[in-house]
Amino acid sequence: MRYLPLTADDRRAMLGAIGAKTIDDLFVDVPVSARLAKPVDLPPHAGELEVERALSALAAKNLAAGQAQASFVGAGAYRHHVPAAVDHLIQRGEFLTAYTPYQPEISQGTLQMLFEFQSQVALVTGMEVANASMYDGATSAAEAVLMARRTVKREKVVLSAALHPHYRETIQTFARYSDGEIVVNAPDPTKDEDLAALIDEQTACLVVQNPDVFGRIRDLSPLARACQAKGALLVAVVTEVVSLGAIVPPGEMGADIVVAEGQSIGNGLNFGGPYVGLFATREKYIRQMPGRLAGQTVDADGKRGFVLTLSTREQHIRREKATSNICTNAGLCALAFTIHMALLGSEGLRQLARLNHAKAVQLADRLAGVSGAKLLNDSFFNEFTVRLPKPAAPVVEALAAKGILAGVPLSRLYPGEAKLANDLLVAVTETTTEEQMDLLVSGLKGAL
Amino acid sequence: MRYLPLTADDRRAMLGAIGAKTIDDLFVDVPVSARLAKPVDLPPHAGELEVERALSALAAKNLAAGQAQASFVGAGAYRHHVPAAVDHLIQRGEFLTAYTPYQPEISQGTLQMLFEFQSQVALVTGMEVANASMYDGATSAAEAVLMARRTVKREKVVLSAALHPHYRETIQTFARYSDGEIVVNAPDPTKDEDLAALIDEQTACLVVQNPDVFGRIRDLSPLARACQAKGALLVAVVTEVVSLGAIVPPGEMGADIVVAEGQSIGNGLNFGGPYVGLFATREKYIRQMPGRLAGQTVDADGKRGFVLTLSTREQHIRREKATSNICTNAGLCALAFTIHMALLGSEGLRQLARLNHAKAVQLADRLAGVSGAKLLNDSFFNEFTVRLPKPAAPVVEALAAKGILAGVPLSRLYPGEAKLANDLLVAVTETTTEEQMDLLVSGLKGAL
Amino acid sequence: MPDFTHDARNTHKDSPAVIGAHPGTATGNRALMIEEQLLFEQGEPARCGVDLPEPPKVADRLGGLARKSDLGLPGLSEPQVIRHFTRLSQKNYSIDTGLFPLGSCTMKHNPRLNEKLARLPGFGDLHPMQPVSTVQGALELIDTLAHWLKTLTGMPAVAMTPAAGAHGEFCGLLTIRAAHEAKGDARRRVLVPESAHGTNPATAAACGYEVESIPATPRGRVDLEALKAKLGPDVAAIMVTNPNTCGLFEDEVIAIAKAAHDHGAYFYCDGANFNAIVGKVRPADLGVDVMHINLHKTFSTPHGGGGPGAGPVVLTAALAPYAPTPWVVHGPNGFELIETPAGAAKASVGRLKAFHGQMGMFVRALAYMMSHGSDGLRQVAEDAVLNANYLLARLRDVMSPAFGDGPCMHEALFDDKFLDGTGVSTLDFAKALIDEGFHPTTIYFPLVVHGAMLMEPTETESKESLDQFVMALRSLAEKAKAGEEAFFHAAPRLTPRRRLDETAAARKPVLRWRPPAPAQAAE
Amino acid sequence: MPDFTHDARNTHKDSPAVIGAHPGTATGNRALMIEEQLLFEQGEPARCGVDLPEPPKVADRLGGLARKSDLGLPGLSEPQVIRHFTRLSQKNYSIDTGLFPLGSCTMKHNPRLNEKLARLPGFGDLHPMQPVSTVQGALELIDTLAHWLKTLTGMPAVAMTPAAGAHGEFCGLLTIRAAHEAKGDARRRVLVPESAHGTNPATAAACGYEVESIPATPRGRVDLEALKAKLGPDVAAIMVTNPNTCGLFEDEVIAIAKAAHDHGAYFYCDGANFNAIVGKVRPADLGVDVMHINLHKTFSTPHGGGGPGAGPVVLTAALAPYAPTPWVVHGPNGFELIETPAGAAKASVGRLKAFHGQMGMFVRALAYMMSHGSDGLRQVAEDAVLNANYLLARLRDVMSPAFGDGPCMHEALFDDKFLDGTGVSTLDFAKALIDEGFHPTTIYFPLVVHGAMLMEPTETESKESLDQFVMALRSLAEKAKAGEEAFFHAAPRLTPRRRLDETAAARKPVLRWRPPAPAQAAE
Ligand SMILES: Cc1ncc(COP(=O)(O)O)c(C=O)c1O
Ligand SMILES: Cc1ncc(COP(=O)(O)O)c(C=O)c1O
Repeated sequence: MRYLPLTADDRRAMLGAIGAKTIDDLFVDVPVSARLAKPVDLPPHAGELEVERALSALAAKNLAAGQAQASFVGAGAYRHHVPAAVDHLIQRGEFLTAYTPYQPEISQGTLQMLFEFQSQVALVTGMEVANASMYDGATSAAEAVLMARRTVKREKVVLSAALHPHYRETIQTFARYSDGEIVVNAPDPTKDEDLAALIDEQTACLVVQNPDVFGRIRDLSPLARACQAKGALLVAVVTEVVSLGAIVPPGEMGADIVVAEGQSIGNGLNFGGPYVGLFATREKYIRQMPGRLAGQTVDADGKRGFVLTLSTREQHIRREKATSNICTNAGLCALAFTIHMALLGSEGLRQLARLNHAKAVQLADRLAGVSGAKLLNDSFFNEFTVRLPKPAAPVVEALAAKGILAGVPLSRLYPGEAKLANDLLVAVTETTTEEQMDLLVSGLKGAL
Repeated sequence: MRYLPLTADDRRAMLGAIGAKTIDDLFVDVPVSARLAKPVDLPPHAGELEVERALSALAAKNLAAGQAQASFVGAGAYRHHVPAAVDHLIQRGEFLTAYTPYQPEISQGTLQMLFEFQSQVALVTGMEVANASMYDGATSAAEAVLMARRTVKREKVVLSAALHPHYRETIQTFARYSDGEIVVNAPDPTKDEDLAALIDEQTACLVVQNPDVFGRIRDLSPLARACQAKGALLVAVVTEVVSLGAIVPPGEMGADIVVAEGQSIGNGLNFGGPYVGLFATREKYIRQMPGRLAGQTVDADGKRGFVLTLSTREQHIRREKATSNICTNAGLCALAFTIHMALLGSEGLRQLARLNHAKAVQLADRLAGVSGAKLLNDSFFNEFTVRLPKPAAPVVEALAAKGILAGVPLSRLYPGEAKLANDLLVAVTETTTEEQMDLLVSGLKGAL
Repeated sequence: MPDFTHDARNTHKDSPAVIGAHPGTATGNRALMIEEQLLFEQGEPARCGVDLPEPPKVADRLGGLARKSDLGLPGLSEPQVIRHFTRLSQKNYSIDTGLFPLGSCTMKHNPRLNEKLARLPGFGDLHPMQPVSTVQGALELIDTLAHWLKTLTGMPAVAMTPAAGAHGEFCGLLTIRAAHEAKGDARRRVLVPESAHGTNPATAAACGYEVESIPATPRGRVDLEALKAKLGPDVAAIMVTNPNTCGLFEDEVIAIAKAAHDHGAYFYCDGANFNAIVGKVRPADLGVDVMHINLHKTFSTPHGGGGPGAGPVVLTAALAPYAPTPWVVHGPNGFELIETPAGAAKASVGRLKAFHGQMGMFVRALAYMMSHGSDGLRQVAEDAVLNANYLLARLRDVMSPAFGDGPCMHEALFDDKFLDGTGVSTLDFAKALIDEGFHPTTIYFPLVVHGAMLMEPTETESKESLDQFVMALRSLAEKAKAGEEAFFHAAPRLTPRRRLDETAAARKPVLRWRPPAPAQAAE
Repeated sequence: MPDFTHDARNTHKDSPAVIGAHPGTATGNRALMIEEQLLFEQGEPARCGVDLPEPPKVADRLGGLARKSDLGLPGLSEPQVIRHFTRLSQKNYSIDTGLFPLGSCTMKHNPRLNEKLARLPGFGDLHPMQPVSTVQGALELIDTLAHWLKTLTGMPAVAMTPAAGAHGEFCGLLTIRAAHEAKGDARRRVLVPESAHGTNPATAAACGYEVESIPATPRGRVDLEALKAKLGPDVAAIMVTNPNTCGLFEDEVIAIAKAAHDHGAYFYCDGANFNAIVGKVRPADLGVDVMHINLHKTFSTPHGGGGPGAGPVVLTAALAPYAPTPWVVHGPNGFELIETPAGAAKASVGRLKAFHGQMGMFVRALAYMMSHGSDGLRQVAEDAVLNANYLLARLRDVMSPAFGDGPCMHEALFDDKFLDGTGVSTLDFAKALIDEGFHPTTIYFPLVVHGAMLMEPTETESKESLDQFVMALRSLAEKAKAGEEAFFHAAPRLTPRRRLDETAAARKPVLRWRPPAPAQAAE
């Protein structure tokens, strides 16, 4: 086996050194009844070429978004162009094969990178501090709700009906066995939701997504004021971080906690994971924050250096009193985010956001030419909802058969909601070409 | 421009520091008549995504060997499976973006690797020493001829007619403006060539390929003795290094210089380049060798280290008296070779060679079932010549249209030789499957 | 000649003071070890590392919420970015650098083939919300990986979406709680050994349980009698790590499972140490009801400096109905995805994260498993255990094994008795090991052992590598006993940074870069 | 307890003596800087880093020449190989590590996009002998790159197959000689400036020419009068580098060309320094007849620790007919390959290497050119020249510029006058620079300058990076003048290895590993 350095001689010599006769002498503590006499019923070892062939065959059974004629699928994951430098750097063994930086003297690379990541996240979200990442945007949102409850010591949680259903469900799962109701309206992409009314003195937090799952952009300031008035926290959710290059960041609109899915920057689609959860808040709430934090300090020679800090919040120190049970997070995806963001800078992120938005506007205008299709958004960033004259799911299937990935039918996100059955969520990015927009238009015309 | 760090402010500040008004003040030495007033007539700068799209479109116009139904193309370049570890390691910036190791204290990585490369090459060819690489197998062969002439101080050169025509032509080009005849027989894959007869007291060297361009394996010992008898050198050429895992190496058969194309180990097809030329010889000829040499020494602390050595042979010291004009060589391809060879080891190279040969035998047996097609080889490693009942070139074209790359028609290598017009050179490697062999058989049946 | 001495920007950018000068060099650099400032200290607004086309001219539809404020991100060119992160990486230790014997973390070789395959467009460029008809290969891969995991553990079901071990623990306890509540049998307590990893109690608490700890025997195992004494009608589950965090196999595990079951409690097994028994023992045969598997440990998906990982959870038939959504199921037209708790999944505890799991890790883990095969995986466990026992044997005489002289599993655990009276702490010892070119062992964990040093070599270390590690440890142990206390307190001396002041970091947290001057004061 | 002290294999493998111990550590390692033995010292015959299927059983047809002898290659597992080469790489300096101001080598940033594109299966997995109908995209790429090169140089033709600069020089002189001989005008001599790179005279000799050198003026340029004096009916060509190896533009180049042409000689221009003028000046407008271009310099294909490169040669219409085969030509059914000297190519000097050129380099170079575009390439030249002049300006007062105070092109050249009487040599100075974290400049080249230091920053260095480099050089210059001679002789002190004994290496060459004992003696 190419990955196993020990030779038969080595094994013999080592058993001798140990004073054991056979390898099974080392497994004496295993109950005899549980010892497998022979390998389990699975295929034997295989060479690189064989494994590569088998998995390539599986990959070939999928229609990669980039190999499709066109793709307008979004809903929380976006196909952006990631510069080649990103993938090159994250594959450097010193990053890829390192563990959590528990020994700072030989982990300054990871630690400084995390400090830079935290700084970038704080800046783009408009918040004071950010942590070193969570699993993904949805778990970040769930942790934000738990943190809000801890912080204001209340139970009731209000969720916007326009919060990505996967996020809503994840929050519900995380809160499943804690008291306190979770209030949600019925979703309606055609109406503005009155959330302020739901916030009361029992409310721990309000969770709002911006742009929301239907693609609409809203001013969170009034909601922030409403929350403040009742002593509740405003949790803002961002599923498309590129939008922060174009839209007023939640921090500037008064959010107390901002959580986001960072995939769009530096990370590929990967069929949904691994992604990277961003988590930012106000300095005063630091000690209630979940997850790891890199902090600046000095070494014995007085040189600036970085360490993991405030770990008294974490499970390995605080155990059942920890702010979260998270340990492994999304380190390498955070690195990819940091590198891509370093390449972009303020100027690049603004341009990228402008480009995404302008193309979305272009597509929206062209779709106006599709009779029967109606744009439901009056505002959007790079994604919007179109109401079709017939159920969207079969239309999407029909176009997929033609190699066109038309978008996400809301019926898949809201299986229960008959009212949304005809709605199609359409996303573009800088990778979308005008030819592809035309393909969608003609494809829809054909299917309607 | 993403690759240019200077900002307009930087440029202004720097011109100020220099005491220049405009950038053109720095180009004053350029004759005014030759100064271009504006950019030349080529497209303006483009982003990653745009460049990637343009070149991907060109790539898509080719039929990659691995994407073809099957490929049996060889003739000096072979499609072997290269372990993923190889490409990962050669892309490490410290290898990829380093220069020739002129400063040994900060080039030990490259230098030790070259020392290991030289050792591997010496071992597999069965020779005493090897250099740090040449451009490719053909230029190695040409340099070997020049070295032989220098060494024995004679001019006449005898080339086997079964030497790869590209190698023959390269030798002829390199020798174009030096005196001394170059003798070659007419090629004939059906007959053994009598080379000993051509060697006389004027002969500097005999150049023989093994396996030869038709795939035949021959014992070089008699030729080595014939050369020795006349004081000439035997130069052995190997175009498929994997064969050295299965066949008696030229060194053991008395070759004085062994040159080879190293592409098969660690390097992809790359449409013909970059490849890596191997060059090995006897210790006593070191000072006549072309190319760089890494050697072992000690540092100021007495620790073992490596340096470039014997550079008094080279152009940067010896100038017009140098053994060769070569400077840049094939460093990174040599690294790929070294890594792949390190993964293989004796056991792996032997197995790989056995596998290649066994598959070739399998295919040869199956082709016996194609009526009209005749195997010309009585010996071969992983490549052999089949004589078809009609010209091979159109047959190859016909099969290519079906996505089957059937091999190389000898008419392409020997355009002048009508006798070889029906001959097809067929190669297999460990990547060839039985299904692909069947495809060739049925394809040929259909085309004949 | 213009005079540069007053060019503020240069002095700012040049000044080694900013980053701390190394005695002997003006730059603070040490040949190949180069000081690197923060991205933010290298930025120029007018610089950019990407080139983007001009957007088409359109009237924006941002609902009047166009961002006005400066983003404050530094502008760098691509060459600077490549150099920045290359230099940072050079300040890291990694598996590729050397032996990384971090107990409980299973730092084994990460094959590059797996990286290559995870990047195939058919996996890496696949959108999770594409029509199911266009992702059949991806669902088949998940299903295949599930089959391998079920076969290796002997369990009938597996939940694939947990993103890491702790997430998997959460998943497991949720199913347990759901199962109890389905029986109308709300239970309050979860029993966890003192030696457990912090995520265990943290997870139990997150599921609303009270955590009670189970004492250990002098042999480093669960005290069966004490456990029985604590079991009762309100105990929902026991969370036991096996092999446990002392690197020992719970030899009474079957009795432990029975005791739990007798009281209607479930046996949650923390499978972080599965590497010691993969292919040799099936947790199902030990009475385990539910167990998470860290694909980033046993199945070699890279740790990436902290993540990402994947923590699939295998379950008994009794707990399977409560598994989180989505479910991958076989349907008439191929694979289907059940994304919401309905139909077959109506009893599911619901969604644990967005989308369908850590696909990138799944590809790597399956490639790793297929490469080893059933024979190779069994060899993995044997070599991992052999390597650990070899270390234990060769260090026994100079260091102090925590538990008697029986064999260990994949980890060798030592306490700090051998350092008694030397003035050298476990931390000091670890830091000295860094200068020798090794990553330290896990230290001060598990908590049940004083000054613990938990070493896990894994199966991918050669004997030569272990022998060099042993040589270094032995020489350090002798040094400590020879009274070279100061040497240890000063360690490490050869690292990019010496010991860092963690107290200062926590007392006055600086968690992000801030623009110089005014804002600085705010900190 | 077994006793290990007599385990020969361990002591062999452990012993730091083998690799030289570093004071203070038992292993000889220095934290992240780890000593690494040769592959051959780590091998075990029974170990292998690949898994191959059993070959089908067949009777061999090797003509009775099956290899019996042992290959003698070491056996390592993949983890060991990854670690070995990772550690070796960490002992290298590179562009990714820092400033690499190696004059004449144009060590600029190597974009990773280019690496990615060269690996597209349509390029990387393409066989050179596939039917031409299946490689039209590859031929189109070569044709497109040729168009860019012709447009940038103003020349009508380009030979694409040379594998590097020296190979290109060979190609160029062959066409010159062929052209002369076609006119029945055999000429014997080639004139080359003293400052020329070693490959120039070496190449001229390889083409059977006598080399005569042209003296330089005090201004570091070709002495036009001396040149004229040497020109005559038997001079085949002049080989002039422009911008020249002193980093200066040959301001009399047009007169130089005219003088050569007046005597029927061709003007071969060494284009290694094209980076200084790309997009600003077309060699054709200077009277150049033939010039090689190092794609691995001006167009950024990575140097890879010594290669590979690519050296296309642009030619006038008069020399074009003699260009080496193969030729890529437009035909009725798309692109065609003329592979042998026949038809249109009948006058060709023939083949320079196997197959069709350095395709991998072509893809990278074209990606680099398209990324910059005509505007960006012009900016490249301007920034490269600006950076060099900035160094010259900021170092003028403490170091000694080789030629007056006019501007330089893309390289700043200094001599060692500023070190007079310090006892510090150019070499010492370079070695001290290494400790500061910089790669030294090119030293002792060109030969026409005493103790030359030729620095080429390239356009991809930021001002911040140059400022730090200047700071380091200034502090070293002051140190030298302050009499700290010993400091310089001891440098470098912080590198993986200190100064190496090159004399010993050459006196008793050890060019390969040999198995211990008997064979060792033979050396
Ligand atoms: C015993 C044990 N349990 C649980 C965990 C948590 O796993 P993860 O970090 O994947 O969340 C770890 C990880 O270190 C562990 O060692
Ligand atoms: C001026 C000059 N000419 C020619 C060459 C030779 O080029 P190559 O190394 O690509 O053969 C070089 C390379 O250093 C050079 O600097």
